[in-house]
Amino acid sequence: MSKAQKIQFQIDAHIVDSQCANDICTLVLQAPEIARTAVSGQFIMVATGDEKSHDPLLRRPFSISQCANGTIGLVYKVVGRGTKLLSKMTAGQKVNLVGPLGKGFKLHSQKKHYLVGGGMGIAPLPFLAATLREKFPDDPIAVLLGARNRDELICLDDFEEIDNITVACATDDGSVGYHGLVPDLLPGKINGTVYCCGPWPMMKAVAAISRQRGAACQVSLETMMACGMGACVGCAIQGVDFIENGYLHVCKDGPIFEAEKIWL
Amino acid sequence: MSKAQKIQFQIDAHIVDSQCANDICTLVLQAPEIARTAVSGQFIMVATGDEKSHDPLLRRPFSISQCANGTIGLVYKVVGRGTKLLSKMTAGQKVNLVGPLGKGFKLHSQKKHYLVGGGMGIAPLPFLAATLREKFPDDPIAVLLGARNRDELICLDDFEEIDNITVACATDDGSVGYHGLVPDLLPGKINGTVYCCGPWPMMKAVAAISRQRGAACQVSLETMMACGMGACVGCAIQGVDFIENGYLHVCKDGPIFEAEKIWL
Amino acid sequence: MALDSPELSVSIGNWQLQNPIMTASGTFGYGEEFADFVDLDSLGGMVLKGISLFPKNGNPPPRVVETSCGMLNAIGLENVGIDKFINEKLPRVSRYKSAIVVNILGDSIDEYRELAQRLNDTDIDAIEVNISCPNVKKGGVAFGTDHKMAYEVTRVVRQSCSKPVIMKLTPNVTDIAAIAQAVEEGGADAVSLINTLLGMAIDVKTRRPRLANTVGGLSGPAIKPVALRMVWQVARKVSIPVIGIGGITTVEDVVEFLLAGASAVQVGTANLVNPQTSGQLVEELADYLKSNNMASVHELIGAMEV
Amino acid sequence: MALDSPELSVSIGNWQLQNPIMTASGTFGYGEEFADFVDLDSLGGMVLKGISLFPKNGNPPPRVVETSCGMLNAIGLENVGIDKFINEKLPRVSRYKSAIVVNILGDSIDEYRELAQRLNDTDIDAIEVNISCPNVKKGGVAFGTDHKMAYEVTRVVRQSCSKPVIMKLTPNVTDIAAIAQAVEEGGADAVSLINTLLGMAIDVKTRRPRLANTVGGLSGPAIKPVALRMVWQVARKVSIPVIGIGGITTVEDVVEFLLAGASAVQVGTANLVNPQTSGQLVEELADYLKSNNMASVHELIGAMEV
Ligand SMILES: Cc1cc2nc3c(=O)[nH]c(=O)nc-3n(C[C@H](O)[C@H](O)[C@H](O)COP(=O)(O)OP(=O)(O)OC[C@H]3O[C@@H](n4cnc5c(N)ncnc54)[C@H](O)[C@@H]3O)c2cc1C
Ligand SMILES: Cc1cc2nc3c(=O)[nH]c(=O)nc-3n(C[C@H](O)[C@H](O)[C@H](O)COP(=O)(O)OP(=O)(O)OC[C@H]3O[C@@H](n4cnc5c(N)ncnc54)[C@H](O)[C@@H]3O)c2cc1C
Ligand SMILES: Cc1cc2nc3c(=O)[nH]c(=O)nc-3n(C[C@H](O)[C@H](O)[C@H](O)COP(=O)(O)O)c2cc1C
Ligand SMILES: Cc1cc2nc3c(=O)[nH]c(=O)nc-3n(C[C@H](O)[C@H](O)[C@H](O)COP(=O)(O)O)c2cc1C
Ligand code: FES
Ligand code: FES
Repeated sequence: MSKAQKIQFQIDAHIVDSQCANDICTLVLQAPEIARTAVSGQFIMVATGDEKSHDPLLRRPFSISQCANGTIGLVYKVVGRGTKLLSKMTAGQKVNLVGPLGKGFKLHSQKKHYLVGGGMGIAPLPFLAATLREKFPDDPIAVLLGARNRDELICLDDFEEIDNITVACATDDGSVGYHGLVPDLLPGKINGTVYCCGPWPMMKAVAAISRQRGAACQVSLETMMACGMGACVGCAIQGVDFIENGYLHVCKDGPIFEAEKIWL
Repeated sequence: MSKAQKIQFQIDAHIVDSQCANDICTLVLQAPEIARTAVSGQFIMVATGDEKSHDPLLRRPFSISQCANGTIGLVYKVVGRGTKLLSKMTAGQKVNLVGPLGKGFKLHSQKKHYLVGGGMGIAPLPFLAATLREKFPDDPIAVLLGARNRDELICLDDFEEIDNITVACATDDGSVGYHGLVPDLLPGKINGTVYCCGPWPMMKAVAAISRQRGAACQVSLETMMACGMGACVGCAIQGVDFIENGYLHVCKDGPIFEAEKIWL
Repeated sequence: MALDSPELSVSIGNWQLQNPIMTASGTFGYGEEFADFVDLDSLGGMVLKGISLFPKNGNPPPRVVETSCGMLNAIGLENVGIDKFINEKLPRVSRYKSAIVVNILGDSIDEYRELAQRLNDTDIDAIEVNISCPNVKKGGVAFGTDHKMAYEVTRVVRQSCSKPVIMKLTPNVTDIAAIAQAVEEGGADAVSLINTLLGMAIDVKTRRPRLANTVGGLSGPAIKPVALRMVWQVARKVSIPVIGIGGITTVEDVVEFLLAGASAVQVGTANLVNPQTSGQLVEELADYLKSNNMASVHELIGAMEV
Repeated sequence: MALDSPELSVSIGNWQLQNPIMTASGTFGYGEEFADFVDLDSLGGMVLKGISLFPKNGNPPPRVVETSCGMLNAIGLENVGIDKFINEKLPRVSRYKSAIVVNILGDSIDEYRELAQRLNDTDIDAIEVNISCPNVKKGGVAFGTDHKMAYEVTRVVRQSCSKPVIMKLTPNVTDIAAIAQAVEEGGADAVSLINTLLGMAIDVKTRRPRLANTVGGLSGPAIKPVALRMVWQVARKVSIPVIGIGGITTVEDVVEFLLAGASAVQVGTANLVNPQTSGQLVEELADYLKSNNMASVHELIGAMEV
């Protein structure tokens, strides 16, 4: 296979920007090779520790939240030692990346595109919105976001730059937008595809509502991952055809799946 | 044992200053408890990795090079991953220390004190010189330093502040002082005690010359250490009375030994 | 009341420990070394350096080397011998409230018998019998890897003393539960596991083993998964208490071992890295129980749900 | 000349490998997954995912968990089965210059026989027989921990095919050298070791094992000292080549295993962490030999000085 055909890379990426507030961080990385081949919904595996240390050993997976001009952007929450170490990195330092990985969203022109995100699951939606806008300049986009509170409602600014988009929010504490759960924001009639990323119960609810209302729904799943690239088959999940075809693998068959392949 | 009697401590020390040039670094740490009980020749064990990482697992031992006003100073060379990680730490960050550890130099007033250091073995000598000056204000001190070249001739400035002291240097490449080995700098007649720290062959030579010329000689030894505090007995070395009394332990019986206890 | 000061005490047969945090033999010296770092009245128990009938010099250096998340040691059981231990070392730690456990090792059944008899006349709280150390050529390995020999040592020690007898097992075997069952049958009051995994490291520059003894015992966080698995396997097979050892560093590690079925734990390599560890774990375990609304540490022991 | 391009090739019986760097089964997929990261013409060999007679779904998730300097896996040998493997997977990697080794596992002697016979008609370079995987309840463990069973599997596979036969050994035994001797006697061309150490981890919040299978196999840098010791012990006891496996990440790790007596090595978990590892190690090994003035990798094999 000639080098020109490569679509996945392991690279040392310079940090362009690294910001944290309330344990939610954004990281912008100079990664032209990855940015060139990435599509929305894909993720990268990030080495979070010192290169000479084997602890933590495994890379951590993060969705590509932004992708433009040779850079990719991540948004992540500090939840354990890998993300803690990453949050200490500063502009100018290098981070080793593997990506882009997995299968992204499947995109077709629609009457409307519904981007539904909850918590850190909002992360992949800015890249998706930007891609949709570019591919289908005239399709309206509705973004429906949910979070526990104002601080955890991430990426709001990222959608503002995009034309012909509406953004609605729901928070558990009512601090921003609707006081309640994000599935409630879905319209009675859904005129297009739903793309959903967030906590498992939220995705289940959104998938069920979409099916009820006759709309296609794509969901983004998470599992423990060792490699992120199809080598270890550690990331197994049961799809609806488990009995005939065995497990699906989130890093290779996903992380984006059609909801009906997972839940009926 | 009441807290007041404690002489050893495990503390988080603030970094006051951290500087590196040509892989030789100085680190000044705010460590009032340790500074209060430390004596020259003692060392501390430093946790070099991230507190949530178990790799590297063990602490690294470093001589106390300076000790004043509640701070202690280290001088170290980057030789592997522990020292590499330490060299990345910056002022304001914290480092976890255990110390002061081991037995320091034995000090008695002398006609003259000969402080002989080679390479990184120079590190403990500034604290020794300062202590000698304070304890025996009138005893002359001769410092004899050796290194491969100008860059590795460390701590030169530290001796300048001390009264009634002479400093002579030897370098392997002749870039500073005598072109040759530091034992050659020892006078034909040695009027006092020799304190020696450096590479094994150099210490052997200095100890042999001292014995020949009738002078007492103390040497500072290094071994692999797991704990540095007498718990693991990993730091064994053979002394001259090995057959009767078994191994000596560098972290507990040393690191400072009378040369004739080690070599006859 | 319960939630303010949760119950930490556990028992090994008739022997009551004030809490389940002990230190592991060979990593806590003769106890006193830690007086500046740990309140020596506060631990469940201190297991002291392994003691033999006669003093041992141990192996030549180098004796320790760091590995990934672990260390290898080939101390070779350097110790002062039982006489000097009883006369000089023991009196210095007996005054503390933490229970004193003495770890013994012999080259023959007779040596184990004699060690147990000698210690029976002291005021120590329990004897831990090391049949597992991989460092000495004679004895050590054989007793712990053969279930008949393990049974025999246990029986002899059991008959030679009235103190609680803890048999310390080696992980370097195909079926550790079978060895545990053998020592239970031999009359052990408890088993402790694991001792170190036999390992090696080579210095590529000199082409020589990094330990003068060539091989040594692997300890530290690296071995925790193996230790935890063995504790779980053994706890299901024996009805005497199990003391869990291997890579314990944090209170979560302690809880994992308790959930897997350990009634108490021993902290080893972590003492060498952070000398305050054992004392801190006692406090952190109490805090853990409180913040999880548990009245007693017994709510954790063996409580893993499969 | 020699110093410009040091000799890297090694042989396992009559089978010549272009260099001693192979990948370990289960960590390199079916090979192709790594095409963007490694020049698949450059390796000594690619050992592909373990294959059984019939497709296997493997264990339920979670299947992997990180530990200190290592990971536990309980994949449960998920694979496409021998038919689909031969028809679909094999053709896609046969075109590369790296040797192809197929790792097989059976629940019975008959299954091993049939797998070996089926593969004998393909153009693969060698068969690696997994008698060591700790994850499946039937077969797996028993064959590798009992030297008579290990001998029997070897003999049957040996008689069923003319390809080089590598027997892959489990470390979860008291005496791995005895098992190695048994498979040598059974006609193995080489032994590879070690497979994973059996381990466990518990989620203290849920009180459940972190792996759905409860126990799993520990791999990665954490186990390197154990692997290296076993390679050394086995290499001294058998006269067939030994392939070293366990925590290999850097070229120094490769050199350590060669010095301990391995004729080749397999890189496992490191592929998952840094997918470029295996290809880089081939280059770094050549550089290492050059910068140490060695004309051939054979100057390292078994060259540890004790
Ligand atoms: C495809 C994918 C995309 C993701 N995108 C994002 C994102 O854009 N932003 C974000 O904040 N988070 C994202 N995550 C989750 C993120 O990977 C975890 O939060 C991170 O790995 C935690 O690492 P840690 O060391 O800080 O936590 P740890 O201390 O290791 O564990 C904390 C929790 O994180 C989970 N976790 C740890 N390691 C992994 C792993 N290798 N794979 C999956 N889960 C793991 C565990 O379930 C654990 O409960 C994504 C996960 C996946 C699988
Ligand atoms: C009592 C004592 C005082 C010391 N004082 C100084 C000092 O003032 N300045 C200075 O530069 N160095 C000093 N050293 C040496 C210093 O400890 C090592 O250079 C350091 O531990 C190397 O760590 P590393 O991780 O960078 O190297 P590694 O990659 O771990 O190893 C590099 C080399 O350092 C040695 N080393 C590693 N760990 C230890 C250890 N725990 N104990 C002893 N040696 C080890 C090994 O022999 C190895 O060859 C002292 C050592 C001792 C024992
Ligand atoms: C330096 C050192 C010395 C040891 N000496 C002994 C000993 O004398 N007797 C014994 O039974 N175990 C000995 N051990 C084993 C420990 O008690 C413990 O079983 C093992 O290290 C695993 O626990 P850890 O991972 O917490 O260290 C020693 C371990 C180390 C690291
Ligand atoms: C995810 C995973 C899957 C594995 N699957 C297999 C397998 O199918 N067959 C086998 O013989 N070994 C299997 N192994 C064991 C490895 O081949 C190797 O022996 C072990 O991981 C030790 O090497 P390492 O530390 O370099 O990973 C697997 C290991 C891992 C981590
Ligand atoms: S994470 Fe390794 S195959 Fe998906
Ligand atoms: S280093 Fe542990 S006793 Fe000296």
